[in-house]
Formats: sequence, C-alpha cells, structure tokens
Amino acid sequence: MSIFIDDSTRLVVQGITGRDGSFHTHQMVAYGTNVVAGVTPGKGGQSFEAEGGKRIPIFNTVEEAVRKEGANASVIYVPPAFAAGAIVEAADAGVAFIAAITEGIPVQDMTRTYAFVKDAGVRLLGPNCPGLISPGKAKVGIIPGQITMPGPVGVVSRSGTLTYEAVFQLTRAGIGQTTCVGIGGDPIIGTNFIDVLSAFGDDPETEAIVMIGEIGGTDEQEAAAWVRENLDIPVVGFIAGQTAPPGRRMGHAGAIISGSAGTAEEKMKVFEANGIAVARRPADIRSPIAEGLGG
Amino acid sequence: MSIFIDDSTRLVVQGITGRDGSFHTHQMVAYGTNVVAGVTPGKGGQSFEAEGGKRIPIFNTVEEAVRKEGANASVIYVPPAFAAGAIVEAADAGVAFIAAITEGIPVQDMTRTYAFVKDAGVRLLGPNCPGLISPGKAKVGIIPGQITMPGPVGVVSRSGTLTYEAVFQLTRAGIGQTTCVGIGGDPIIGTNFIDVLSAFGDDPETEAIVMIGEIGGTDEQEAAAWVRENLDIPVVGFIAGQTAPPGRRMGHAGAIISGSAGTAEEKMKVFEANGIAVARRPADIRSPIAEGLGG
Amino acid sequence: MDIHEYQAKELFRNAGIPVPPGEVATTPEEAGEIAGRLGGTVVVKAQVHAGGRGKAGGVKLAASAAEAQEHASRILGMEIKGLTVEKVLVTPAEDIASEAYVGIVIDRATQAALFMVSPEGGIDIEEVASTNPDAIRKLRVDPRYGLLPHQAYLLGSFLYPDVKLARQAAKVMEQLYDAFTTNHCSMAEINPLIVTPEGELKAIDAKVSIDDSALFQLPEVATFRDLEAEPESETQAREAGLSFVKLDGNVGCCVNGAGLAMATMDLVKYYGGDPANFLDIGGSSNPDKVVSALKIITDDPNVKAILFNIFGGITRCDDVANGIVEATKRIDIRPPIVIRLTGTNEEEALEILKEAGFSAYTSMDEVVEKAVELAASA
Amino acid sequence: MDIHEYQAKELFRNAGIPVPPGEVATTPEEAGEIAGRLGGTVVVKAQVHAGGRGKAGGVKLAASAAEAQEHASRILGMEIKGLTVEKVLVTPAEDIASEAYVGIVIDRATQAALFMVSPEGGIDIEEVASTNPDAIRKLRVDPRYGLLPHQAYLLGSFLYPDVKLARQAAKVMEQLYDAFTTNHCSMAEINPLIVTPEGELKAIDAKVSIDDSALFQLPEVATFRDLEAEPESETQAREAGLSFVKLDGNVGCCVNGAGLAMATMDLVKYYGGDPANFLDIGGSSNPDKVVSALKIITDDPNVKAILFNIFGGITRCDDVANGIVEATKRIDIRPPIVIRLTGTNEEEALEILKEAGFSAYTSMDEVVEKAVELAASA
Repeated sequence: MSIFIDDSTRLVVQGITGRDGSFHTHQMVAYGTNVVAGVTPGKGGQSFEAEGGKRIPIFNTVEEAVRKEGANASVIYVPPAFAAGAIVEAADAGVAFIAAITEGIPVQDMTRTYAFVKDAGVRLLGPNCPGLISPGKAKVGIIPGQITMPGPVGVVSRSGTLTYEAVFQLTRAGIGQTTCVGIGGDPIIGTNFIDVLSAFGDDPETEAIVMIGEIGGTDEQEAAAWVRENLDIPVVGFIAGQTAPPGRRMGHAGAIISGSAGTAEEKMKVFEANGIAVARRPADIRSPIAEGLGG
Repeated sequence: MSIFIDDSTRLVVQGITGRDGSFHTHQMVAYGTNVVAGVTPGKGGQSFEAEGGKRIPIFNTVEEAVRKEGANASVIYVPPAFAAGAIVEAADAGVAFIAAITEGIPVQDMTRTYAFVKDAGVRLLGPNCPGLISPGKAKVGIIPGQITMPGPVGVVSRSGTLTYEAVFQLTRAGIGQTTCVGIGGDPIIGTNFIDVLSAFGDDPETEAIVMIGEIGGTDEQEAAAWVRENLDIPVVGFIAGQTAPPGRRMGHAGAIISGSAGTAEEKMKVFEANGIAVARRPADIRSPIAEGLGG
Repeated sequence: MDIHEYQAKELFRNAGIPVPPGEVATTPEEAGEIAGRLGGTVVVKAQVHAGGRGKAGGVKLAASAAEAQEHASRILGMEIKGLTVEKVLVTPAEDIASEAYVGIVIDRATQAALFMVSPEGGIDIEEVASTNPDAIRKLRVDPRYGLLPHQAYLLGSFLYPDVKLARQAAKVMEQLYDAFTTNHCSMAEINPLIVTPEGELKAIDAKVSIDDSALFQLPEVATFRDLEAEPESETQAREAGLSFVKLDGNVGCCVNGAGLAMATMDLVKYYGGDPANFLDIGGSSNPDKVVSALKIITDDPNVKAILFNIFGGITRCDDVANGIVEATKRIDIRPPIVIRLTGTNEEEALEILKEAGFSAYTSMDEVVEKAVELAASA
Repeated sequence: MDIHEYQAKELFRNAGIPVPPGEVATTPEEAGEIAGRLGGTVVVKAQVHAGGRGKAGGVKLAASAAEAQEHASRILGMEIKGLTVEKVLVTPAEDIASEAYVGIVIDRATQAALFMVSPEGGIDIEEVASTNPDAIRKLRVDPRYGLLPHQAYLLGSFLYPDVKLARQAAKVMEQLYDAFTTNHCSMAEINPLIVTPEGELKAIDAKVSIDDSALFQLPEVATFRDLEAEPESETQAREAGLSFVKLDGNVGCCVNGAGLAMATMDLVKYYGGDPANFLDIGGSSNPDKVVSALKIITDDPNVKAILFNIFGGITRCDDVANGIVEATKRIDIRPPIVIRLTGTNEEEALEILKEAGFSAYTSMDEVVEKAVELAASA
C-alpha cells in the first residue's frame, strides 16, 4: 500500500505550461502517474503532449479539470504570487489532495490559505515541498523516481534534496519504500510530521519510518511525543542544521533557530527521549532501519 | 425536560445596565432564572441589584463572566451597532448558548457573525427574537413568564408577540409547554425551525409541537419536509401574513414576499402536504393540539 | 430600502464598474439639455421603484435632444404600477453585442451572499430560473473569505467562453461584490451587463436594495431615500420609529410586534373585513409612539374603525393606554377605537382606559370581530 | 528581513500607533542638530540589527544638543554583536509611568498570527516567558476573521486594569495587527509600550522582521534593506538568487537544497572540518548561478577547499557541471574543488566534468571527507 496517492490518483497539473510544470509533467507521466489534465489560465482548449505522445488536455480552471476529467489530486507549479490562489482554487474545485511545490509563497497568504483548505476538508502537502512518491505506483511533484524502489519503509522529510539523499541511501542498501513524502520547509504547511506518521501508522505495509527534520519550530518534538504514544514500528530520525547559527534563516523560510528554541540538539534529544533512533549523518539511517525491519 | 436551557443554565446578561437589559434582568431573576453575571464595558466592578436584593456582579467582558462566575449562556440586549460584536465575544468566551434579542443588526454583519458562531460550535438563538422559556425552570429573553405553564407542548415561532398569543391560547386551554422558542424574524438567524424541531424531537417530554411561521423565505417549507421524515408527534402550524402584499417588508427584516416566493399560501400548502395541521387563526391552534395529545 | 437606477449606478461607478454616463432630469427641458450634451442617440428612462418600466412605456430611445424632451414630457408624471414618475435618467444608447445577467442577494438558506449570473440577460431572472435553470450559475460567497479570485473568474467564464471577456467579467464580479458589501445591499443587480461590438463590458441597468438596518452606518446612501416614491404616511411612520405599510382596507390596525400585526390583519380578513394598514409600534414603546400611530391611522380617510391589539412583553400595556388617552386629547379621532390589551402591566392599563371612558377586550378574536363590525356599519 | 528601529517606527506611525517623533543621523553633528530641534532631553540610540543595544552602551540619554553630539560620536562606529553602528536615532526622552510588552509573531504551531502581551515590558520576553509565564497573555488571531474588537480589548485589559487605558491599548493592538498584516511581518514588537505620567500610551521601541517572500509586493518596505548591515557576500548572493549565510570555517560549500546544504555543513563538522558558509543554489539552477556561487565562495580568503554536493532533481547535474567549467574559465579559483553529483542528467554531467579535467564522487560522505582533508592540508 501507500499513503495519499496511488494507482487511483487522477492528477491535474496547475501551471503545466511553465518551465518547471512542463518538465515535471513529462517526468511524472514517464513514471506512470495518471496525469489527466493541466491548468493554465488563458490556455484552455490547448493540449500538452507528454513524452510517449500522450495528449493531456489543458483547461482554464481546475473546476473544468475536475468536471471533465475527474481529477482528484492536484500538483501546483505556479509562481509564488499566484500559488496561494491556485491552492484555494484547487481546494474549492473539490480535489481531495493537493501538493504545492512552489517556493516563496508569502507566509501570511498561507495562513488564510491553510484555513481555507482545512475548512474544505482537503489534504494539502507543502508548499515549498518536493511532493511525494509511492514507488511503482505514482509520483506527484519532483522527487526523482529512479532513486526509489518499492518496499516497506515510509520516509517523511521537511527537505527536498536531503530526502533524495536519504531515499538514495535506502535504495542502495536494497531497502524499498512505501511512500516518500516531503512536507516542505515553510513555517506554515498543510501537512505536518504527525499527519504523515499517522497515515504511515494506518498503512499495514509500512514497517519502519525514516523521519528527516531540520532546525526551527517544534514540529519534530511534537511528532516524537506522538510517535511514542501511537506507533509500534521502528522510527529513525535525522535533523539537519546541527552547525547552523541561531537567528539566521538557512534557505528554507522555516529553518531558523528563534532565540534558544528549535535547535538540532534539542530535537535530537527529544527524539531519543521518545524512542526514535537518531542518525548522526544521512548514511547512518540505513543500519537502524535494516535492524528494525529484522534484517 | 426542556430544550437549550434548564435549571443548570448560568446566564450572563450582555447590556445589563441598559433600559431593556435591566428591565428584563429583573423579570428573568423574578422568574427564577439563574442570572450569574452582567456585562457592560466600562462598568466592570459594579453590581446590579435585582428585585429581591440579589446582587449580580458586572464585568467588562464576557470572558470574565465565564471565568469568574461560570456563565454558560448569554442573552444580548445591546444596541444594534454593537450587537454582532457582542455575539462574537460571547461565542469566543466559551458560552454554549446565546440568545440575541437585539433588533436591527445589519444583515451582512450577521453573515460573518453566524459563520463565527458556527465555527465556535455555539448555539445562537436570534437575533431579533424574544428568546425562550422553559416554564418552571428558566427564561432567557423577554417572553412573559406568567402566560406560560409547564406541560407537554413545544412551541417554536419566528415572531415575538404572536408567540405570546399562541402560548396564551394554550395556557388558557390548560395545555402547558416544555419550552417556547422564538427563533427571530431576521433573514439570517442562528437557529432555524429544523434545529428547534430536532431538539424537540429528542426531548422525551415534548409530545406535540406548535410551529408559527410567517411570510418570506423557505425555512417553513424545509422544516415541513423535515417533520414528515423525522417526527412522529403531532405538529400544528400557523403562518402569519396571509394578507401581506408582495415586495413589502412587514416589520421583520425577513418578512417579505420576494417575487412569487415565500407567500403564506405556499407555506400552508406545504404544511398540509407534509402532515402538519394548519391553523387558520391563532385560536385554532388549540383543538388539534388537544386532539394530538389524546385529550 | 429600494433606490433608483441612477443612484444604484452611482454606487456601481464608485466601485469601478463600467457604467455609461448619464444624468437625471425632473423636467422635459432638462432632459432635452442632457440629451444635447451627451449627443447621439440617448435613452430616456423612468426612475421609479418598480420593474417592467419598459413594457409600461417608461423607457424610450431618442435620436435627438428634441425627441428626448418629447419623450420625457410623456414619461414624467406617468404612473407605473401605482407610482408616479418624478425623474428620468438620460443616458447614451449603447450598441449591444450580447446581454447577460449578474446579481447578488443575501440568501437566507445558505446564510450568505449568493451570486446569480446568466448569459440570458435583459429579461426577468425569475423567468429564466423557471424556464431554463441551467442557464443560471449560482455561487455562495463564504463571508469568512469574501469573493475569491478564482470564483470571480468561474462566474465570468460562465457568461463568456472568451478568456478576455471572462476576465473583464471577473473584475466586474469583484467590483459588484465590493459595492454590495460596502453599501450593505440586500440585493444588487446588473441587468443587462452588455458586451459592446468593441468587446467592452458595460452595466446598462442597475437595481439595488439597501439593508435598512445598516443605513445608520451609511449616511450618504441614506440620503438616497426618495420620499416622493412612498406614501406620506410611511415617511411619517418611519420618522416616528414605527413600522408601517399602507393598505387599501378600512380597519386601521395598531399592534405591537410584526408577527402579531400580520396575524391581526389576517384575522380582520378572516372575519370579513379589510385591513387599512400594517402597523407595528415596536417593542420598547412609549406613549408618544402611540400618539403618532393614531395620527397616521386617522389621517387615512378610508379608515372606519381602529383596532388596538397589544400583547405586553417588552411593551408595557400602561404605556399604550396612556398613549391612547393622550392622543384623544391632542387629536380629533373620528373613527371608533376598540382595544385589546393583555400582558405586562395589564391591570394598570385597564385602570387608565376605564378612567378615560374606554373599555378593553382580552381576546384577539373578539376585538377583531368587533372592529370589522364597526367598520362595516360606519 | 530585519529592519531598523527607526524604520519599524515609520511603519507603526503609518498604522496610527502613537510613536514619539525622532530622526536618524549618520554623523555626530547631525545628531546634535536633531537634538537641538527636538529640544529637551533626548535619547541617542544605535540602529543595528541586534538586541542588547542598551547593555552594549548603544543607547544614551543626552540633556543637550552638545551632549547628544558627544554620545553620537561615541556610538557611531561602535561594534555591537559584530555589527558596526552606522546610524543613530535621536528621539525625545519620555517620562515613564509603566512599561508593557506587545508583540505578534507568525506561530507555526497554530498556523496563524499570535499576539503576546505582558505588563512586564522593557525586558526580554523570552525571559518573562520562562520566569513568570503567567505574566504573558497569548492570543491566536484566526486568519479568517482577523483581530476582533473584543479580542483587542482582552489584550488591552490584560495590560491595564484601568478601562480607559485598556481601550487605548486595544486600539494599539488593532493598529499593530494592521501594520503586521499590511507589511507582511513575521514579527512585530513594541517593547516597551509605555504609559506616560499623563496617561498616554507610546511605543518607545520597535522591532520588526519582514517576510522575505512578500517583499516583491512591498516595494517601499523592500527599500528598507540595509546593505551595510550584512556581509557583502550575502548581498551578492541575494542578487544572484542564491541562499547564502556566511560562516567562519574554511570548507566552502555549494549545495542544491537547503536541507542537504545544512546536512552537508553538519557532515563537514562530523569529519572534523568547519564549513565556511551555507549555500543553496536553489532548484531551477542555471550555469550562471553556479558561476556566481563559486565567485562568492572564492572571495572568502578563509576558504581552503570547495565542496559541491548536488543531488539532481529539479536541478540538472549537467547545468551545474557547465557552471563549474564556465567559472573556472572566467575566474581564478585558488582552492581545490571536489564534486559530488548524482541524479538528473548525471551521466551528461560526468562527461562534461571529465572533459574539463574534473572527477566526481557519487557518495556524500566521500566528498565531504575529501574536502575536509584538503582544507586541513592547505
């Protein structure tokens, strides 16, 4: 099994004709994701030709993509100034799942957007995230498919390329994944660690979890306490930013140590206190997972 | 039993020092309602002396009334310009039930206010309503206590004095009431017919219902369909405004026939079609109720 | 409160909606002058609070200033659905490629503002709703978020498949929603919204109702009230804080509470009479209000009997009794008065009335029957 | 983006918050003139993006223009927490009856703006939070409704039992929330908010951070960026679209992705080295960005080895390889470069690098170990 997306996912790509949107639509189609529609306002009626010759219809609105093509999930590549509006549009059009890849959405725009999405009962992943992949089934977003393989480990991370690194480590060690989820590096995100951990907990095929956090905020700490109470499968954790200075934003809008709160040290301590094995470097993720799987 | 309010109601009066607020606080206390606090911004620290010498503390905010006196219900007598804010304040302070008596709150202010109250999970009665009374237990609002008596009939109405008339008819005929509820005459109200009918349906002591509607809107029609599906106790209905001309507002902001919709004739027809006995005049309410009660 | 087309257009213009220019005239000469200033073909439109002005002959095209003046002289003073035309709007005639309907109302069922748009404009939207409901798109605006940009576009694109027009229309939706909220409208309508042959959108007709309860916050809009468009008795009633609607019968009604007032009218009819008015003296009544009420009722020459139906709650029966006694001192009340009083301070009230030589009923049916009888025999 | 006190006060003033007058000086003479104009006792305050200015001697009272000039001459040029003071704010000294704290931040846990207020003002709020948490009241603002009037009053009354002051404070809360949302702040703080002996509220100090992601919508606020307050390398990096933070080590890092960049720095430390910087070249990289990145890293004289860690996803490895090759042609790169590339278009990249005489690793551990070794032996 997998979480959030699978064979039944019918994806609409918002911003399909943009640089990133078109590149990754090709990649997603090549991976086998069922991309049923694209949206670019003003280009409705045209179509997008994916590699292999598949023609994907383009609409002006997500509503049309839902009505005419039965889209039930959306991925968003539109520029930051329009991305919050694109999320709200997708949620209002009735898709059940949205992955917002766009980086740089103003945070206060996201507070309202998040409220809207929550009121609509829709699951939002991101923004500023790499999306997710259920190896062998579907990928939504930008995670490179070739570094993943199907298997029993759930991966959840606040980062993009660091997620790839972790997944790469697992795959090279012959350990496959149920789903790899990047929740994003912004302060306000639609899906947090606990949401993903909870979904993994409900997935009978996920037998171990890798959780990759970073400095800033308390999401990892809360997730650790939740893990202790709710999960009985092994969880391995890694925190990026052990050498980050306080008060400076490390790329991600959310990766900032405020005052004395949100350090890597603190997070690793809370992981350990709650029974989560802490990896000191990405390569150290493998052996506790292999052990945990009874390897 | 009774609905919405009973012996456990701990009431805060918003606008307790105003003309209407003070008059009706005396009346409510005299009736036996447990008025635990009053709110008038700027008069916190003073107290209100009810008839019989009971001293009711006055606070600047509803929050204090809840925190210090355990208020769990509020009644609002503040002027229209401040009434929507008072409703929101009460809902935010955590009372479970609010009756807004004030007439003349701008309708668009109520759309936002209603959304807030709903998000907060609070029951709002009104605005522009007479409140409610559970005879022998408590009264919240302005319904004269002396015209009611305890008994098996639930009364629900969009009107104020017409409710008194109906209750008066019942009481004079020796038929008592579980609770008499005035839902108010505004276009946007917190509690509609179905909400009250549903509560009566769940109350084992309510054996028959009187439902008093008026021209405008479709609330009565929807309620009638709901009654047919969900209630197996007798319901008697009356509609005011059989002689009202279309397009004119008859006092209540909500009492207006728009185009061809919302006429008394239409509503009475729908009542009959759904098994609700229609009274042609207020006095005609009594006999079908007496019959329905097996009298 | 209904306002005139030219006033509604002013509100729309303030919100940025493209509205053709135009001016109001109260004399034919003025209308001619305006037409001359505007140049070209103009439309002369009766300004009354009623629909169906076109059918009634209240809207006319004029190719010249002279013709405009001529039309205005016929339209001014005309009666449309019982209302006398006191003003005309003179505005340029527009070439029309297509007509659409755009409206917002406060929707009671969904407790929010509701858009209704249709590419079938220029005709009665209720008719479209019953004959071709698929030609209408409705959209509820969540008051927590307001009209969202993608929603405005969805409405626009329902009217126009063309993306450019849909975007223009989306902007009009946002502007109309802005006008609707800023001015506390209970209804705001553009019918028709036209596309000109040049591909521009224009609001050709405008209809707006304002929430009376919000007028205290809207001093400028409050001045839009047209006192000539309503019976003088209703103006007086409003100024006295009474809720009053003039009707054609002969039984004057004075009641506390809107529901009871309607039920009283209904009961007058039930007993074979005809109510002369709806009148609610309101909750916190004082004797002065009762005096005003009696004055307004008495001014109606049709009234042959006056009926009081008071159920005291907030309203104190003694206040009402004092008002009745006071009124009989101050004004000459021709028709007989019958009174029903019950509830708060009933005993005090009966005492006051008794001293002044009135008797009172406690049953609503009795008092109404009596009033109908008196009116019939007058 | 952090802004200076005087800039924050300008935003507050625009929102109506009572802020004492004041002007900025870059020379002692100017400071003296401003003090003369203001008259009376003034405060001379260092304008740097750092807390603890008072303790560091960066805030001084002056009873005369001459004294203000004297203080300014000592404060200008002073170093506070590694930052040179280039400007001072000269503002009237206020008599203080009491001090309170008022702040808003974007709270990640509740996904909304969060007010924090305390009657214990003028000191570090984190300290109050740990020593006397009951002295702080927090209030989440629901983004769907904004700050509601009763909430503003609840905050105000937590600071002042007196109703008049509580109402004044409620107004300040609304104004601060307005400034916070209008300017897309991630943090906005008044510390202290004082009550004068006359019972007036004034914002005496102001601290604001702006959400970088929103600056494109805020052209005026964007001009508040003080280029002198940050290392030149960071200015260059920002202009090149790179995410860069200067550090003190000797291993230059060039990575794609913020998480991987941090993990790379951590791994440098793990292997006994010290990172010279955080640098994320971003997702949609192009060769020019890589050239800029290499230039910025090379400009740091501390750097003894340069480490590339690229995991291709959106980033195409061949773009990065081309950038490296291009950079070596355009600029003189002193320290040795070690490269790890994997992912999208890895083969093409390895080919490009091979032709230019570079070899590349595929393991992150290997490349980091190698870089640390090279830096140590340089």
